[in-house]
Amino acid sequence: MRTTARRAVQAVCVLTTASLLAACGAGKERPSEDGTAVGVTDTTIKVGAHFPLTGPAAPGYSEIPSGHQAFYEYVNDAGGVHGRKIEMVVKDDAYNPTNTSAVTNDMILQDEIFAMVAGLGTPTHRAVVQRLNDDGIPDLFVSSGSLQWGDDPKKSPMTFGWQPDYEIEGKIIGKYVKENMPDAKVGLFLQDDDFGEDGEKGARQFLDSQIVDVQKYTPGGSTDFSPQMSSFKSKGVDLVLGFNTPSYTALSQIAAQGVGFKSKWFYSNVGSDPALVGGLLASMTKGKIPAEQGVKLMDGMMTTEYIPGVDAPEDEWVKLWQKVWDNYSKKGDEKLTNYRIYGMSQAYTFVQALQANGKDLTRESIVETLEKEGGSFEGPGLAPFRFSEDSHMGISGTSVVEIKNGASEPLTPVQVTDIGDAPIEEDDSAASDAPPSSGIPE
Amino acid sequence: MQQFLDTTLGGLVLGAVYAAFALALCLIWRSTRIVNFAQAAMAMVTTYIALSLINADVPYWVAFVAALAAGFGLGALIERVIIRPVEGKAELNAVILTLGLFMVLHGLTAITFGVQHRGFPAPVSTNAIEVGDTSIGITPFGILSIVVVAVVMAGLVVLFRFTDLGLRMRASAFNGEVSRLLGVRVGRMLTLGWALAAAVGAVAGMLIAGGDLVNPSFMDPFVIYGFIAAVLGGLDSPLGSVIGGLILGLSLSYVTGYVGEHLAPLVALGILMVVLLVRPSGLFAAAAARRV
Amino acid sequence: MFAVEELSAAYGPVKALNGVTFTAARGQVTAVLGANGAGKTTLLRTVSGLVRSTAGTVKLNGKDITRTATEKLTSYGLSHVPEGRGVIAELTVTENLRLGGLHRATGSEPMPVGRVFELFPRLGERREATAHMLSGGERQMLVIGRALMARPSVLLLDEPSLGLAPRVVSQIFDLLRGLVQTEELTVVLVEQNARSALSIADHGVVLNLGKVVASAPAAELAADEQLRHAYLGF
Amino acid sequence: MERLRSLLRPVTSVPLARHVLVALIALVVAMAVIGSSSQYLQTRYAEMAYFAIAAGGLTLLTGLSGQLSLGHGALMAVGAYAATLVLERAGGETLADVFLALLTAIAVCAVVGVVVGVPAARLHGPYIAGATLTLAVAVPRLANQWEALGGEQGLQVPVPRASELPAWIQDLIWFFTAVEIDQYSFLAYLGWLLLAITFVALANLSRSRVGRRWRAVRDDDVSAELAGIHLGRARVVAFTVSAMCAGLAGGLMAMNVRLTAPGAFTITLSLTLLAAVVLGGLGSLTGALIGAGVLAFLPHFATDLGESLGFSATQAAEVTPVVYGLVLMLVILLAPAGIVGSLRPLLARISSRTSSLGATKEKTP
Repeated sequence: MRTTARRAVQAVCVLTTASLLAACGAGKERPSEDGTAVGVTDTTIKVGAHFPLTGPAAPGYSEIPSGHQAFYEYVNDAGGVHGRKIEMVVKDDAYNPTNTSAVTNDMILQDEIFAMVAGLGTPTHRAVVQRLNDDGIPDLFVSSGSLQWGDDPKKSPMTFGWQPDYEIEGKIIGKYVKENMPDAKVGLFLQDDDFGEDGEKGARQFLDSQIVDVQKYTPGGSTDFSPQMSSFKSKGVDLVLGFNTPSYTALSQIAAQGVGFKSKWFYSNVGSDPALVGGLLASMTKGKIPAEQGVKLMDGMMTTEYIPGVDAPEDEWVKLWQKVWDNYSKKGDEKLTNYRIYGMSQAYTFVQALQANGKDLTRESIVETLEKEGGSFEGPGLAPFRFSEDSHMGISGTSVVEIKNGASEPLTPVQVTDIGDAPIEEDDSAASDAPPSSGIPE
Repeated sequence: MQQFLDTTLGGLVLGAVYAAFALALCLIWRSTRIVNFAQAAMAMVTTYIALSLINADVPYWVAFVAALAAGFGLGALIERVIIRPVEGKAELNAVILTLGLFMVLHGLTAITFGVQHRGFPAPVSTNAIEVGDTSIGITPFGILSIVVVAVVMAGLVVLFRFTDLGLRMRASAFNGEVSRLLGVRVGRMLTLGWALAAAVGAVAGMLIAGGDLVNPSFMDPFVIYGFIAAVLGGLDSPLGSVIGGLILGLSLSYVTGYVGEHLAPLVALGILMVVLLVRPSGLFAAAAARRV
Repeated sequence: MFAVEELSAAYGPVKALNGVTFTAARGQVTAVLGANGAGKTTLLRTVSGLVRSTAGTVKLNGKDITRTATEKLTSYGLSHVPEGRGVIAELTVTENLRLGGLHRATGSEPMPVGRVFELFPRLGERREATAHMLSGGERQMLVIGRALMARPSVLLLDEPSLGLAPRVVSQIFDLLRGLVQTEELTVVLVEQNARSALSIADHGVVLNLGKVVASAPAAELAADEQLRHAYLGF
Repeated sequence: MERLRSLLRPVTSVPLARHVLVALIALVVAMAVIGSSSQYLQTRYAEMAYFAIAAGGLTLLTGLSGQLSLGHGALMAVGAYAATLVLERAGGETLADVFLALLTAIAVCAVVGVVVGVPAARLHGPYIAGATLTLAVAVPRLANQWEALGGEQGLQVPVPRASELPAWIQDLIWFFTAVEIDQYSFLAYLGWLLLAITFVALANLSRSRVGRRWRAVRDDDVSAELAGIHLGRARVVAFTVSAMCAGLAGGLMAMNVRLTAPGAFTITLSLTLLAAVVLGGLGSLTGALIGAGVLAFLPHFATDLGESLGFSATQAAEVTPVVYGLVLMLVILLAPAGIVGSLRPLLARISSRTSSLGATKEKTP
């Protein structure tokens, strides 16, 4: 009996202690119920997102939330949206889908967010889409170009894309290559998940016969891509299309040089930021080259562009971002980068949606607003959103550019299309949208 | 054919680095009969120290020497403070202790230096060498890596075979009590063994980091690959460690190049199990069979 | 001269040495005898600091060396030769000998390895062999030779006859006797094989249960039949 | 009190009955705590339950049979994938699907446990550590080999819907807790129920002849062998039982995380499991439970602590592994018996003092 009692007492003690400890850890009050939905009060809106603040995808991408936060501060200081200030919770998932699932759980149950805004990554966000939709939580402007965010609104009614999806990017790149480099032997360098798969799908619409080799990598796996580059080299590849994240652009370049593989390179927009990749390259090569010189290592690479970036300081949008960044960047964050611009551009769209929604904000209403009005939002995007009841796909087009001295020089005008066999058409109409003078969407 | 050659050369460079790492494990095993599962984390710390210096515009080779010195000091410190109490105790204790050390060093580095991926420069070019107009799949940095490992290996051979200090260290490792009776300061020798091993590990870290991105996890694969290379050669034999490293490097390079990178750890596991179950004393150990 | 006074040591609660006192004169062999477990090996280990003494003193040429760190003793001229298995099996014969010469008595001349090979020609023949390949007798020669490399004035020998054939034992004892004379050594010889030990010893000390029960010239002990039967087993 | 004791004697004198009694009491308390917790805490309790099951298996292996496994993360992966594949095909929304999935996970892991356990039984110390560590790295990468396993981005796990549960369960839970069951509380209840069953089974096993054999092997394998214990067999059985626990834990983890991907089964997972059992005390099931509680709740405290020390969020997240590592080192250096082992003499003293009035047994020296 003594052992029995003692063991029972032990077990009970453990449990009680655990629950007590847990109770003090999670002892946050539920938000007041004044608002119309979870995460919304009369004066606040709480949103959240998962980003890779650490891990292999962190270079570049970890800067995106600071863009969001700067723009929300800017809006909040101007009185917020319908009297509500926007608060953003940012959680690190290290680009590991399992972590994404865990931190999303925390954001839903512990932080009680109203909506997920700009959660980043194809493999990562894929892990939580079902969950967010099951629980009826708006999942807006996913920071990824995978098709699954918007191609089936019936399956994922709460989820909306934002940037051009990888399929249309692949299509536009494919068409450009087919028309301008018809003899190129193309190698695909793909992230081994839906990201790479969607890009490949688009590119193959035009380049199926030109693709001679496909090599993949696992984010978080080996960082030595010599074997992949050797394979390209032995297959005689002279143009590589990369659907990969920025650090892998740098690593593939280093590996190519290491095995003496020479080629033209065409990286998807998400992996091509010259400042970031140039900086990484500079730090990895012989001796220490200043980052500015590292940017030169990117010269001649091709990529796509769908929002104006830091290389166009005279653009009205970039001027706005610069102004916001100058006033609202946190200490320690240095200069404005393309990733911060990306974040601010997304934040702009979110504020636009909140404005259009009006004062009565619910999880259903924001979705309805986007479906009804999102297609006509004017913003920094060079092409319009495709939001409607039948599609939750984001920006509908991009231009093809070549990188020179860290800046992009357009090779084509903005080309607009949609997934599937929709035709590719030139359409510059959205490229001339200008921000309102207040900088805050009306 | 070209690809085979490139893969082979890549495997040799990789193998040289595994060899250096296995050598470090072997040194510690010889002196204290402990497998140091924290070796990779220790090398990672010293590499970060070097990176901080390089980013402060210290010349590469000065930073290289600093990493070595830091490794030496770290190894000595760890042996004195943490390992000494478990020397000669149940072997499970030392295993758990070094695993704990691995986690602590990992986390502390992440807190101190941040978890971002950062570029690490190489002292010489990382571009393939060109002969005529074909390029071969080896870079000056790769050649340097092989040379450095060979020099370290030769240095250790000279130390152990031909110097009194080396003789003292070997004697302490093999029979502490008798060595003490002969006047050898055994404790100091064991500390020196760890220090040397950590310095060799630091060299390996520098070679792995060069021309690559580093983050606090960049050495993690070496926890297992270094161990496998060392076991392959028989944990006791420095020469065996080097050959074990080369074999493992080549095998993994072929697997990655022709089958898929994701299978590399599985193949490594297969190699390890075959060696442990079929030839437990390693492929090259002359010593009598040992218990695994 | 080497002297032990009232030396005591214990393993936990078990007293292994209980106030042992004796002296070993220069140029003589002093045999320490007794049955298994009498405390002979403990005596040597306590002198060397491998076992911590609880009381008493050890003096070497008048200098108190009680509780000196084991590593320092060779520099004072005291060499402890462990049992024959005390070769470092992984090192070669030459390496074992070199190791012995690294930490010599302070102020002494280094001894060339060749000198040991002169004393033990058998070792010279096997100089490059790894020690674990040696026979028992060769190992015993090696540990004695290795101890001599340190130029000791006092040599503590632990059971040199253990596990050796009688012929080899007498060979080694003869050598030892010769060394005492040529090198002016003080030898403390711990032996279970009392008959052989007394045959070369000048003086004998008999231990039982950690205490000295007799201390007398070797010839006297060998003649004391009662003592022999009670403690020495012959 | 005396009457109660005599009333209970038939129960308490049989180990199995005693274990069941303890488990029932603990389970009732657990249910009450879970029922009155927020959804967020319920997910933490569910996490604690599956960590405890895995740690229980590991502590049995390491503490009782003296074998170390750093590969339990890999075994959890096997269990998680097995359960996920079953749930995917079965629909995964009913209770029957859930149990089918978990049983499959256990069965598959039993097979894997034998396959791994046979060679592992021949290794010791650093060798088994290195080999199982390699296993922990290698196995999750298999997901990249077969498309059915979903590659790096993993497989989504269908989660049982609370509304699909049999009505009697819904009523039972409502009756006890006055709260409607939802999927969060369901997973927490399920986890604790299975935890209780697992621990009763493990406690019984360790008290049985099998358990005594394991201890004999751990303490002195040579004399155990001389005493006629088949060394290899005893070790393989221990490894298999332990693997089955890991499989069950993996299956539960899949349902809780709702995603099964290789990124979940890192070296760190295996090492934190080790930290849990070392912290609690090798061989102690209570210790495993405490260790699992630490695993489930510490990260949040440690992160908060780190942030209050002025670290950034990403730095603060690293405080947890530092704590685990320190725990491993300090326990080995200062208190090799772990928490429970170190407190045991203290507990024994207290209980012998309090019960000395009525106790008839002599005190143990």
